[in-house]
Amino acid sequence: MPDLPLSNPIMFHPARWKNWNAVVSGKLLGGVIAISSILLLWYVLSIAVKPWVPTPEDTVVAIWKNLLSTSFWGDFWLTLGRVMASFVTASIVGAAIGILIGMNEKAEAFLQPLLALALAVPDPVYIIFAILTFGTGETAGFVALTIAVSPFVSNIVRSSVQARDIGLDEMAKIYRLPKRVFFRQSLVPQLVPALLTAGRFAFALSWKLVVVVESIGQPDGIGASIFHSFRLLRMREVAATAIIFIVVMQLLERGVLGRIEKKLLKWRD
Amino acid sequence: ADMPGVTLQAVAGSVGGVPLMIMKGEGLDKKYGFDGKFEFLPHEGVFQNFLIGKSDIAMDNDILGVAIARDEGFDVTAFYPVGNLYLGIVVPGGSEAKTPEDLKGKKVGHFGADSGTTTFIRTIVQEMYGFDVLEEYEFSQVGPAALVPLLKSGEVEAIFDFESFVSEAIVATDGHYLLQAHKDYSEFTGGFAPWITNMVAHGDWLKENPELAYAVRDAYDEAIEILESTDYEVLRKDYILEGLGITSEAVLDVLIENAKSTPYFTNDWSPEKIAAAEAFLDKLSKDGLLIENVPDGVMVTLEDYVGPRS
Amino acid sequence: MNKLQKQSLSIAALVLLLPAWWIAHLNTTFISSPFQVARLLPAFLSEGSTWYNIGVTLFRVVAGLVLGIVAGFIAAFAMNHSRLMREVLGYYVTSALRTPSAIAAILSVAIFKGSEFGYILVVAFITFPYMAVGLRDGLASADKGLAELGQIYHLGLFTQIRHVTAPFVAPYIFAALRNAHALAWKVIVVAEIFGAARVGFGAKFEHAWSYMLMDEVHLWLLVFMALVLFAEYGVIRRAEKFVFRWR
Amino acid sequence: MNTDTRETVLKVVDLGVSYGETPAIAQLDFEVKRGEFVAILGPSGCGKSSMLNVLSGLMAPTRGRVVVDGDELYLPRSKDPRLGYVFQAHRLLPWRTVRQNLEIVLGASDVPRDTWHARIDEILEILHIAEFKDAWPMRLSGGQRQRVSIARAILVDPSYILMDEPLSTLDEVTARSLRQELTGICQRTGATIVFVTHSIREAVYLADRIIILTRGPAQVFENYIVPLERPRDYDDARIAEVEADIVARVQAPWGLETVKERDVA
Amino acid sequence: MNTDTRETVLKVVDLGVSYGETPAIAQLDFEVKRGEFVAILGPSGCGKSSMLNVLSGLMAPTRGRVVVDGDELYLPRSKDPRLGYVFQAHRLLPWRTVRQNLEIVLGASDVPRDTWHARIDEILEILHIAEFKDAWPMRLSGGQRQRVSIARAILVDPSYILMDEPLSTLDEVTARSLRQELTGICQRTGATIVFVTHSIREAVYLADRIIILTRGPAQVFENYIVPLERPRDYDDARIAEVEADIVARVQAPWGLETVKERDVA
Ligand SMILES: Nc1ncnc2c1ncn2[C@@H]1O[C@H](COP(=O)(O)OP(=O)(O)OP(=O)(O)O)[C@@H](O)[C@H]1O
Ligand SMILES: Nc1ncnc2c1ncn2[C@@H]1O[C@H](COP(=O)(O)OP(=O)(O)OP(=O)(O)O)[C@@H](O)[C@H]1O
Ligand SMILES: [Mg+2]
Ligand SMILES: [Mg+2]
Repeated sequence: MPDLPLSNPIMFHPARWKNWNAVVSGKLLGGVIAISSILLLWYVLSIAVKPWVPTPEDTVVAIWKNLLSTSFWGDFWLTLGRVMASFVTASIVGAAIGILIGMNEKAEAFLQPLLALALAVPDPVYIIFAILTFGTGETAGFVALTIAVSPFVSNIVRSSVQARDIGLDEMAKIYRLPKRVFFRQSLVPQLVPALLTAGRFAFALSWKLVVVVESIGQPDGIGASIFHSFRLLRMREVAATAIIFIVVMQLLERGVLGRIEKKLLKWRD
Repeated sequence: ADMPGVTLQAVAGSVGGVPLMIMKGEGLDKKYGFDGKFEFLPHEGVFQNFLIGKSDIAMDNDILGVAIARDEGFDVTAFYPVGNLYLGIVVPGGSEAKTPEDLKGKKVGHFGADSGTTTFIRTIVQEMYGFDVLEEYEFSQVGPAALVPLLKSGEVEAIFDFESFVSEAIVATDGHYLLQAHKDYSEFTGGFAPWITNMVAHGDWLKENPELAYAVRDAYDEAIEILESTDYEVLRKDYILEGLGITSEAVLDVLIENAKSTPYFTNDWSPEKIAAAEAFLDKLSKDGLLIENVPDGVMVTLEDYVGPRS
Repeated sequence: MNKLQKQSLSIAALVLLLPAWWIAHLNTTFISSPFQVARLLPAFLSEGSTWYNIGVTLFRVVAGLVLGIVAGFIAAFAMNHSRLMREVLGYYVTSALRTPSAIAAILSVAIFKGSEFGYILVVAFITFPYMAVGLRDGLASADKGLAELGQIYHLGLFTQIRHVTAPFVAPYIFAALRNAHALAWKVIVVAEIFGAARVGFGAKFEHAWSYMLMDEVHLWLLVFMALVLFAEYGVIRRAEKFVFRWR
Repeated sequence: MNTDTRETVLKVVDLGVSYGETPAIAQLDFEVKRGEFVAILGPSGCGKSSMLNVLSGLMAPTRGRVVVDGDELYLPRSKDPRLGYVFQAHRLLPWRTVRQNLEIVLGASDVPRDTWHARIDEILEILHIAEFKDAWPMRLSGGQRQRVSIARAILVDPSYILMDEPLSTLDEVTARSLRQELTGICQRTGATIVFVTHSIREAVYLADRIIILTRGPAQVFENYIVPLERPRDYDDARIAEVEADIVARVQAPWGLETVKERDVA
Repeated sequence: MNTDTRETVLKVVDLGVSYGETPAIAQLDFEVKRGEFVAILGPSGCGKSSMLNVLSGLMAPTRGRVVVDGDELYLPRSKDPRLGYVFQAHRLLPWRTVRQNLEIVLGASDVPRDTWHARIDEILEILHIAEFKDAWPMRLSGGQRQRVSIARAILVDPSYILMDEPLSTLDEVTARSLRQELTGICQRTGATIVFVTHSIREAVYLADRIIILTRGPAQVFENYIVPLERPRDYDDARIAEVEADIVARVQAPWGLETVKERDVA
C-alpha cells in the first residue's frame, strides 16, 4: 500500500474568514482606497471643469463653516424632519399597498396600472401640482414626496410577496393560524429583506426628492440652501451642504436600518 | 448667405426676449450681418446654459448675476443694458393693501430669494420702506409662471413677478402693481434706477468676435427704436404673441399699457449710469446681500473692451 | 380570475381616472378639461416634433439605463466577489445613491457642456447604484445550496452566473429594473429642466409650463405616461413573464 | 371489505386529480373509520402527496368528493385545529426557533397557555430533540427538522393526522422509537391517521389497514387489512411474513417484474 | 484493519467540525480505497451531512485534514468534474427543466455534445423518470426530484460520488431497482462511493464496508467490513443476518436501549 503524502489538505474558501484583524484591516484598506480615489477624481475634475467643480480644499473650508453656522443646522433639522416624515409615511403606505396587491390578484390588476403611472409622473409635476393644490405650506411637499416615493416601495414589496414560499401559506392554513398570526409570523418575516431594501430605497429617494421639492417650492431647508448656493454659483457650498447631509444620511441608515436588519435577520446565520 | 452665426438667449415668457423676437421677426440680424439663432429657455436652467457656453449672448442676466459669476471665476461680462425693472409686486383687484407695508405678515409668492426679481424688490422696499420683506412676509415659492394661478386661487395675497407674467396676473385677478420697481424707485431716488437685464457674453467670445458684438448691439438699438416708434403697438404682432405666450388680447393691452408708463428697455450705457450701478452693487455687498465683493469688469463698454469699431 | 377579467380591471382603473380628472379640472384653475385635451391630442400626436422630442428623451433614457445597468451589474458582482471591492465600491455606490438628482444633473450637464453624453451620464449615474444595491442584496441572499451546487459540479463562471445565479436573483433584478426605469424617466426630466435642454420631453414640458400653456403641459404628460406604461406593460412585464415561466 | 364497526369519519368518493392536462390521481374511493390507522403505499410519483393535499383541503380535486365527519368539510377556517399534517418537506418557519414554531400552533389552538411549556418539553423529549428547543431550523440536520415537523403535527392532539413519509429521513433507532410513539398517540388520543410511507415493514407494523395504490395516476389496487393483533413487535417474524406477502402482491402492479428483468441483463 | 490492497484515494485525518461552539463531529479518521463502496451509518443529527460537506470541500473542517488522490485536490476549480454529490435536499434549479438541469452539468464536463442526448435519455430511463424529461422540478413529486438529483450526480461518470440518503424518499420497488443500478455503476466506472443511509439493510446490500458512527458529535464507532461476496441478492437471508448483527451492535452506541425502556413504559 503506497503511503500517502499528507501534504495537501483541501484549500478552503477565503469567504469564510472569521479573522477580525483581517476584517478590520480590509475595511480600513477599502475605505482608504475608495476615499483617496474619489478625492483624486474630484481633484482632477476640479481642475478640468474649472468653476463648476469646486476644489476639495475650498469645499472642506465650506463644510467647516457650515458646521459652525446656526442657519445651516436650522435647515438641516427642517429637511431631516421632512425626509423622515415622508420616508416613514411612504414606507408604510407603500408596503401596505405592496402586500395588498401581492396577495390579491384583483387588487393587483386594478392598482398596478395606477402604480405604474404614479411612478412615471416626473417629480417636478407632483411638486408643482401639490403646491397649486395645497398651497406652499409643509403639506404640499409632504404629499408630493409621499406620493412620489410610495409606488417604489409598493413595487419592491409586491415582488417579494409574490415570490413567497407557498408551502408556508399552506402550513398556516392547515394549522389554522389566525390571519394576524399568519401575517406576523409567516408573511412579514419572508418580506423582511424586501422591506429593508424598500426602506433603504424610500429613505434614499426621499432625500433625493426633498432637494427638488425644496428647490422648487420651499424657501428653507437643505435643498433650498443648495439651490440658493447654486444660483449664486457657489459650487463649493453646494458640495459642502450636500456632503454633510449625505454623510449624516448614510450614518443614520447604517446605524438605524443596519441595526434593525441585524436583529431581524439573525436566523439566517 | 454665409453670415456668421450668433446664438442669443432669453428667458421664456419674459419681455426681456422681445428685442430678440423683433430682431428675428424684422430680419434685423441679417441686416446687421449676422445669422441669429434665438432661444427662449425656461427660467430654471437659463443662466447655466449660458455659462456652459451653449449660447453666445444672454439677454437675461442682471448685473448681480454677472457679479456673482465673475466672482466665482466665470469670465463673463455685461456689455450693454437691456431691460428696465419691468417687475414688481402685484396684488389682485380686491386687495386692501395700499403699500408694501400692508403685506407684512401676509402670504406672498415669489420664485426664489436669490432671483434678480426678488432681490431688486427686496432692496427697493428696504430702502423705501425700511424693512426686509424676507423677514416680514410669509413667502411661498413657485416658478414665475406658476405664481399667476397661485395669486388667482387666493393662495397668496401678492406676488413678486416680472413681465409678461405681471400682465397675466393683472388680467387674471383684475389686479394692479402695488410696487412698480422701476417707476417707484426712480421717483424715490429722483432719477436713477438699476435695470434688470443686460447683454452678457463670455470675455473670450467678445474678444474673438468684436464686430459681431457691435452688430448685435446695433440690432438691439434698432429693435427698441421700433418699439418706441410704434408706441409698443409692434407687440401686437403674431411673433411676439407666440414668443411671449400671451394668452389673451386683454393681457396684451395691459402689457402695452404698462410699457407706456414704464419703458421696458433702455440703451443708456453712459459712464454715469454704469458708475451708479457700480455704487448700487457696492451697497449691496456692504449690506451683505447675496454678494460678498464686487469684482472688476462686471460692466464694460465694447469700445473699452474690444476697441472701437473697425 | 382569468386574463380577460384582469385586463378589464386594469382598464377600468385607467378609465376611472377620467372622471377623477374631470372633477379635478372643475375644482382647480390649473388642470385642463379632459375634453379639451382630447380634442388637441390628434393634432399633437400627428406633429413630427412631438415624436422627435420624445425620441430624444427616450434615447437618453435607454442609453443611460443600459449604461447604468451594466455598471450596476459589474459593481454588484465585484462587490459580491471580493471583500475589498465590496468596501471600495461601497463608497462609490453610496455616493451615487445619495447624490441628489438635480445636483448630478447640473454637474453632468456642466461638465459635458450640455452635450448628449451629459444627459446620458446623469441617467446612468443615478440608476447605477440602485441596480448595484438591488443586485447585491439578491446575490447576498442567494441560496447557498445552489451556490454549492456550482462548486461541486465545476460549473464555469459563465454557467454559474447565467444558469444558477441569474435566475435566482431575477426577481431582484426585475424589482431593481422597474425602479431604475422609473427613476431614469424622473431624472431625465429633472436633468432636462435644470440643464436647460433645448429638446426632449423635459425641455418641452418646462417650456409649456413657463408659458403657462396648460393644455400643452397636459398633452406632454399624457404622452409621457403612455410611454412609461408601454415600457412597463409592453416590455418589462413581458420579459418578466418569460423569465418566470417556470413558476 | 372492511368489517370494522367503528364510525366512518372520512369518505373519499370517485376522487380524481389532474395538474392541467396530466392526471395525477385516476380514481380513488375509500373510507376511513374513527381512530383508524391507515397506511398508504404506492410507487414514487403515483399521487400520494397529491391525495394528502386534497384530504387536507389544501387542494381542490378535479373530480369527486371528500366527506369528513359526516357532511362537514374540515378545512374552511374553523377555529378548531383538528388537523395535523407532516408535509413531505418540513415547512418550518426559518425565522422562529423550534419552540417558537410549536408555540405558533399552540397559539391557534385552545390549549391553555400555562400548559404550553410542559407540552412542548414533553413532545420534544418524545422525539429526542429536547436539546434543540431553542435552535433555528437552519441549524438542524435533516432528520431533526423532520422531527420538529412531526412534533408540530401531533402537538395539539388533533383528531386527524396526515403524514407524508414522516420517518423516511430518520435513522433506524430514532425511527423505531417514533413508530412506537405513534401507535401510542393513536391509542391515547383516538386520532385518525393517514400515513404515507415507502417502508412496507413500517406500514405493516403501524397500520390497521394498508391502502395499496397502483402506479400513477393512482387507483386503489388493494385494501389490505393487516392481520396482526396489537401490540406488535417490530422485529417479530410475523411482520416480516406480512411484509413479504405484500412485496409479492405489489410486484405486478408496481412493475417489480420489469426490474427483475433488468437484474438479469 | 482493512486488508484491501487497492490504492487509498481519500484519507480523513483527525477531522473535527463545530458550528460555532457546538461540536457536530468530534473526531473522524478513516481511509477509502479506489473503487470502494463505503456506507455511512449513524443516528440522525450525528454529523453525516456535515462530514459529506467537508469531504466535498464545501465546508472547512474546524480541525484535521482531508487528502484526496494523493496530493491532488479536487475542489478548487479544476476543470475536471470528477465529483458527484446527491444532497440531502435535492437542490435542483427550479427554473430549468429536468433535462436542462442535467445539461448544465454536462456542459461543465468534457462529454462531447453530440452524446448528451443519448446519455440523458439513458440515465433517465435507468431512474424511471424518462417521461419527465421536460418537466419543471416544481411539478415533480418528492421521489422524482430525488431521482433527478441522483441522475445529475452519476451523469458524467465521476470518480467520486457522495450520496446523502439518496433513496430514502423512494418506494421499495424503485429503490430496489436503483440499488441494483448503483452497484452496476460502481463496478462499471470504478467510481469510489461514500453513501450515507439510514437503512441498514441497504447499507449491507450495497457496501464493501460500513463506517458506523456514534451518536453526535460523531466518532467512528466501527469499521464494519461486509462479509458477503458479490453479486448479492437483496432478499437473501444472509443480508438479513448481517443486518440483524449490525442492529445488535449499534443498540448500545446509538441508545437503542433507551428506546427499549420507553417501550416498556
Ligand atoms: N448550520 C448549522 N449551524 C449550527 N448547527 C448545525 C448546522 N448544521 C447542522 N448543525 C448541527 O450539527 C449536527 C450535525 O448535523 P448534520 O446535518 O451533519 O447531521 P446528519 O448526521 O446529517 O443528520 P440527519 O441524519 O438527520 O440528516 C446537528 O446536531 C445539527 O443540529
Ligand atoms: N404542481 C404540479 N404540477 C404538475 N404536475 C405535478 C405537480 N405536482 C405533482 N405533479 C405530478 O403528479 C404526480 C403525483 O405527484 P405526487 O407528489 O402526488 O406523488 P407522490 O405519490 O407523493 O410521489 P413521491 O412518493 O415521490 O413523493 C407526479 O407524476 C408529479 O409529476
Ligand atoms: Mg410525495
Ligand atoms: Mg443529514
